[in-house]
Amino acid sequence: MENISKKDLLWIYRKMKTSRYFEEKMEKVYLEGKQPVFNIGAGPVPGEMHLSNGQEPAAASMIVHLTKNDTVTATHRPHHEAIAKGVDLKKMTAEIYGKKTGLGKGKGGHMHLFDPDVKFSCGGIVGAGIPHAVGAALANKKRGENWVAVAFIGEGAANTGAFHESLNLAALWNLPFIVVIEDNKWGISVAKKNATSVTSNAIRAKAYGIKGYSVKDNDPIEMFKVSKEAVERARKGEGPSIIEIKTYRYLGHFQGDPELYRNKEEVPKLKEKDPIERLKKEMLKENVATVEDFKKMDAEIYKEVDKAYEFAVNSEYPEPEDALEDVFC
Amino acid sequence: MENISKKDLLWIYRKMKTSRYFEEKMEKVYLEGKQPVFNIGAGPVPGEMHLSNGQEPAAASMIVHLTKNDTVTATHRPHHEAIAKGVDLKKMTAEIYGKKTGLGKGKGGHMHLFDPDVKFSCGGIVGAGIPHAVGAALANKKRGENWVAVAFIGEGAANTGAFHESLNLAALWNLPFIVVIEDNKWGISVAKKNATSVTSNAIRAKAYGIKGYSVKDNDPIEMFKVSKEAVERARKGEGPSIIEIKTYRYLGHFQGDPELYRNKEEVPKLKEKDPIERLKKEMLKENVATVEDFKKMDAEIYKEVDKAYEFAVNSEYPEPEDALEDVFC
Amino acid sequence: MKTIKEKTKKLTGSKAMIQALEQEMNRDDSIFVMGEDVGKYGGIFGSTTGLFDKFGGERVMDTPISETGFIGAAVGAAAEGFRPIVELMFVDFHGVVMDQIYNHIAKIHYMSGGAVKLPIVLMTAVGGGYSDAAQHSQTLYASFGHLPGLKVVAPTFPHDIKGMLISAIRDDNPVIFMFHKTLQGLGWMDQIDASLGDVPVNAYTVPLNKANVVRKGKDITIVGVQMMTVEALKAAEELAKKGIEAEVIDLRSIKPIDKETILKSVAKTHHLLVVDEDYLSYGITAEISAIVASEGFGDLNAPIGRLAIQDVPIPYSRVMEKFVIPDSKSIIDSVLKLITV
Amino acid sequence: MKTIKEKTKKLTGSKAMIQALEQEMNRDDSIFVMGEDVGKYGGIFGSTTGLFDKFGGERVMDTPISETGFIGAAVGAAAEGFRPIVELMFVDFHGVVMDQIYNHIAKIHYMSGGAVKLPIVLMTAVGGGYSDAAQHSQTLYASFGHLPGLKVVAPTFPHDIKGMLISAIRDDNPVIFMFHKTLQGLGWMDQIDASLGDVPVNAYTVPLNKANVVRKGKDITIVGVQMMTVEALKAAEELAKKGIEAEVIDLRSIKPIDKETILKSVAKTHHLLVVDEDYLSYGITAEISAIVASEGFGDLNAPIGRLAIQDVPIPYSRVMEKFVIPDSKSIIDSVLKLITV
Ligand SMILES: Cc1ncc(C[n+]2csc(CCOP(=O)(O)OP(=O)(O)O)c2C)c(N)n1
Ligand SMILES: Cc1ncc(C[n+]2csc(CCOP(=O)(O)OP(=O)(O)O)c2C)c(N)n1
Ligand SMILES: [Mg+2]
Ligand SMILES: [Mg+2]
Repeated sequence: MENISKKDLLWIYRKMKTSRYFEEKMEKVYLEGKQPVFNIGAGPVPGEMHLSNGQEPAAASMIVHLTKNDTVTATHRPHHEAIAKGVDLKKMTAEIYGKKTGLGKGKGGHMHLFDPDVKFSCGGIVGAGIPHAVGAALANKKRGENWVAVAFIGEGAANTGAFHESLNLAALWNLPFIVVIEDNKWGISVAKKNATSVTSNAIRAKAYGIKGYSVKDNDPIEMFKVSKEAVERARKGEGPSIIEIKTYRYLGHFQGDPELYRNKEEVPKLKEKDPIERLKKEMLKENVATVEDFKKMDAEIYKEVDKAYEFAVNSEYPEPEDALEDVFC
Repeated sequence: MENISKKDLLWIYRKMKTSRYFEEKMEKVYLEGKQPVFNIGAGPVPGEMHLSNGQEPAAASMIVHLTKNDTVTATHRPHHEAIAKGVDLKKMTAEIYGKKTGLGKGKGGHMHLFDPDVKFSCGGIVGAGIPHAVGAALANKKRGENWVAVAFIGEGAANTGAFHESLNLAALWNLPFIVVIEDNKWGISVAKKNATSVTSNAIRAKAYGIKGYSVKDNDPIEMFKVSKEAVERARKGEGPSIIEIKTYRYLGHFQGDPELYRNKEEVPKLKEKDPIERLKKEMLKENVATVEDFKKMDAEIYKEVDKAYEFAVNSEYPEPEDALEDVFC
Repeated sequence: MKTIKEKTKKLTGSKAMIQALEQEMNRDDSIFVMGEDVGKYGGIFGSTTGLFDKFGGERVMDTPISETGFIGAAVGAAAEGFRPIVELMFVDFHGVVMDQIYNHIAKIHYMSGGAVKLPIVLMTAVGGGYSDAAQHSQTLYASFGHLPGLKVVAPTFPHDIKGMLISAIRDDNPVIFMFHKTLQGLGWMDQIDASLGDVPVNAYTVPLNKANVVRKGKDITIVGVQMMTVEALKAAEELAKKGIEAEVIDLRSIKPIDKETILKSVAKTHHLLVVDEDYLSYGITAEISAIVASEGFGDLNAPIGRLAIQDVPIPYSRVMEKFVIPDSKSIIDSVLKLITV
Repeated sequence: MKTIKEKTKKLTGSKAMIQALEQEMNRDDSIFVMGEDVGKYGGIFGSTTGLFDKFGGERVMDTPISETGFIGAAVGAAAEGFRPIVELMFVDFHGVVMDQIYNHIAKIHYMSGGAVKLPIVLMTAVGGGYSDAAQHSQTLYASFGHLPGLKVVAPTFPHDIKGMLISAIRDDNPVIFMFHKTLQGLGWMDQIDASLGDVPVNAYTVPLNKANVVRKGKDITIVGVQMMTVEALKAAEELAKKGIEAEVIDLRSIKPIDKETILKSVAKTHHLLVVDEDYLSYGITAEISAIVASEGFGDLNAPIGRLAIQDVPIPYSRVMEKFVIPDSKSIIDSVLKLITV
């Protein structure tokens, strides 16, 4: 922790905690209207819901190095990155509620959050966001800016053709591009070892002549360091990187996932090493922040998130006919 | 050359020479009806024509290790492999002439040669044959046979998503699968260095935890040795391999290619090291065969190929309405 | 189809699928299933539940997220004599593997002059209505129906789901088997009556190229498929109260289309409405309208009605999604417009 | 379109494309071109010849054979304010990149509620007729036309090629720009008159949503696009000798379809034949038939005629390929059948 500023640590904690609280709340809200019988299409938040509880370090400890000008593309599990990237939380929540005031006027939903103001996007097709980030990196290079583009993906996405084509392009053109692989061990029910022919995706960097990093045990500090190096290298024109972080998926693939494929003990074990609690403990130990500071921060976070939900709940639904708009501009 | 039997050397020479002669003839025939003004759609052999002159070692020195039960998938540039694999030469030539007696009754053409009797297929979409070979390898494993499946591709195809997905699958399932990458330096007009982020595709084996081999300078002997090892390993269940061979493309990407993108000296320089001539010289030096033997062999080859062309020329065209058949069986 | 009375059991769409797969896999060792989460999970939309435990990982194979890889592999395995069944989890994902589907699986038989047979079944889940938004709610019937070399089916009721899946498996041609999520009768989605039905216990086949008149009527022909058939039937009940007797045809086969059944019906009703959960342009409403306008023109007494998704992506928010997907109400409105014409 | 007399020059389709690209690239620095062999080679079908020398490798970028990679990259670059023009060498290859095209390029504007604009032009070569067989001869007009969020154009004549390409480049929406190989006027393919035409020297636009009546007539409306327009015009000349005056409409825009022009013509001729170099089922003949059967029904005096590739892959051998692709002769036959009905 020596080399991390207090400011950065506090930022990382804040983002992780915001995401966590946002999602814990979402977990509850999502069940509204879906009880006693779960029906995916019912309630104020219908459709699939992929939460990222446990995976916060990947997002926060990378995005702390980014500015508004840097691009982030994310996946079907996008909230932790969206929050770290500074996506408008009210509009994001409203979008998830399908409201007119949402980022996409209710047209996108939780898997399709677009906030061009902070250069954030995500999508529901595994692997598809990688070339989008490559294109942003290409644009940055063309403009001669030192902005970078980061694609966040799951370890399952590293077996898609899009991954390979994108990495080759980024390396070939020496673009300011980074792919962060959140290795949560699972692609829905398929264990990484049943999907990926190598134990670490970091090694795949060799196939493109670029740098590969691996972060163990969901460690926000290690992730911070590795990301710092990768981002700095990208900004200096030293080319793309692959960063793999071994992370934890606390919840099912989506809400409602019966999770019959994994051992009941897996999650409780992971939770013992919760990265937010770990960081907090470290910060307390190193006197980066006091118990009081955390209380204050948490209160702020809860308030911010609660307000976003309030905004969403109180917003209007779109008119049915609005569906016909925005196909073309 | 020590470790190669006379029989194998003769076989390799024969297949390489057959392919060369077949294609030299095709080069001429293809121009019939296309002079004085070249028109791709005219003449007895219309459409695109991708010839492999110079690339014969890749095919012959690998396929010498295969039997009828082993599968080969090839590309838009398939003749050298088809001939080495033992595809019926008459039917193949007739197919290229668009005749009823062709492998595909004239429906496929030069890029779409299918001979299930010897488990050969090819196709016009770059990269698409790789998963087909993976599927054949999977079938072999399921049956418990020690048969292997080999996908031949160009170095350009190693940047397709299909390559990555297929290699990961083959490695994951430990299949008897080999991909041979014919690195002829060009994907149409795009030089390898402008398309591929690494100098050797053999290194990409690391991304799948499999073995990668690289054969220098279009060497049929080295290709023989490396292929032997890879095939034996595959048969023993020791998993897939990538074999890259640096090979030569004497002609344009397709016939009619103006080739403005490459240096005029490139091809004459390559031709000085012609692999067929080189092998012949070696074989003479090592007393594997005499000048007389070669003469006799060549005469046999010419005759066989000439007969195939004759067969093709003398065969009937399909009826127009035959176009409506064979959509479904 | 058998006419003797068979032993039947009430099954959901999902259970009908699983039964078809199980019976066929028992019958024929060369069948195996590949796909994402088809193993322990049993298929995200319940297409393979329990089969992994019964047949093991060799015959019910989970794959990486590599659709081009594993669906392309079906070609090689089929050419070697296997009968692979591959699942594309959502039809919406077809874009990452369409080349293998339409340039290879669909065309190799033809390009080889009949020499290569590819008995592949591609199962894929279609349909919206539960707020899964633009990349997870499509049917894309016509995207597949447009391309030569594929048989494309989309059964509605459990009886047809089982029978057509068995036909698909036994067919030596590639078949795209589309199952509608809402018609699977899954516990975690909308519960609708149509997703439960009598299914013969033994194996049987339902032809892959026949539409089915699911309600007789004399005033107008309504052609639908899957959920649109269900909605059309609902609409027909309402219309009957107004004295309009609609004949409802469950298309079942997207390619080839059973022209005869449709033309025969129109010859009787002289009115046609086609309803589709796919996009309007170049969709089912287009193809069926064209068939009738060219081959049954003289039988028509009124303009043909078309009801489909109005060329917009499927929106997430419930109010908007409900607005774009046709339902019994919009069907009734359309019929009334056509009939009063 | 301007009515004042402009300076024009006779150009081939290819030269018209190149001129459009060059003029627009001079005008707007944010435009760049990516694709396989678009650099030194100048595009396999002559879409970019000379541009690499003029603009350099930064603005005319050769790519690896990674369609998902580089066409997907267009999304990111466009979102950042560039106006990427990407070339998919043959439309037949769309299957390796369809996900990026239809799930992202086409839908992101919508899914973002209009917040993200993607001014991307995807240029792609279509068409057969020179024995390039099943994987290199398709047009696939409807495969793109079916999907929401894309403007899809397929101009025939050099004038429209230049004007519509400029419109496409200036449009803030994604546009699929299909150019027909035979209409490029390339030295190494069939030489046909239609591939050469008067083209204004200065930049100009032709709308992306308007069909064009290219021959007036009163007896039947023939709708075609690209080579089918050319063949329809030829057929019309022959038919005129028999006393039948065909009105020929060059569709130009696959999506959206210019209904008004078609309906107006049918209101006059009372007969309709649609001709398509794409597959029959769910193709242009289907969509236009449906439009007329639903919105111009009362104007029709006879069944609608459909002429297209009969749902078979394009065969290699010349005799068979000629048989499956409609031409002036089969158009005449079809017209005669409809008119004598
Ligand atoms: C191309 C494609 N194939 C399949 C899916 C279905 N799917 C959605 S998420 C997912 C698993 C993704 O695993 P991973 O990349 O590890 O991300 P995680 O869910 O673990 O965050 C799958 C298979 C999809 N959305 N897109
Ligand atoms: C998916 C796809 N993209 C592009 C093409 C067009 N194309 C045909 S061959 C070729 C170059 C292939 O290069 P390589 O793999 O090195 O093989 P080579 O031609 O050198 O034998 C290209 C781009 C294609 N057929 N398929
Ligand atoms: Mg994962
Ligand atoms: Mg090459």
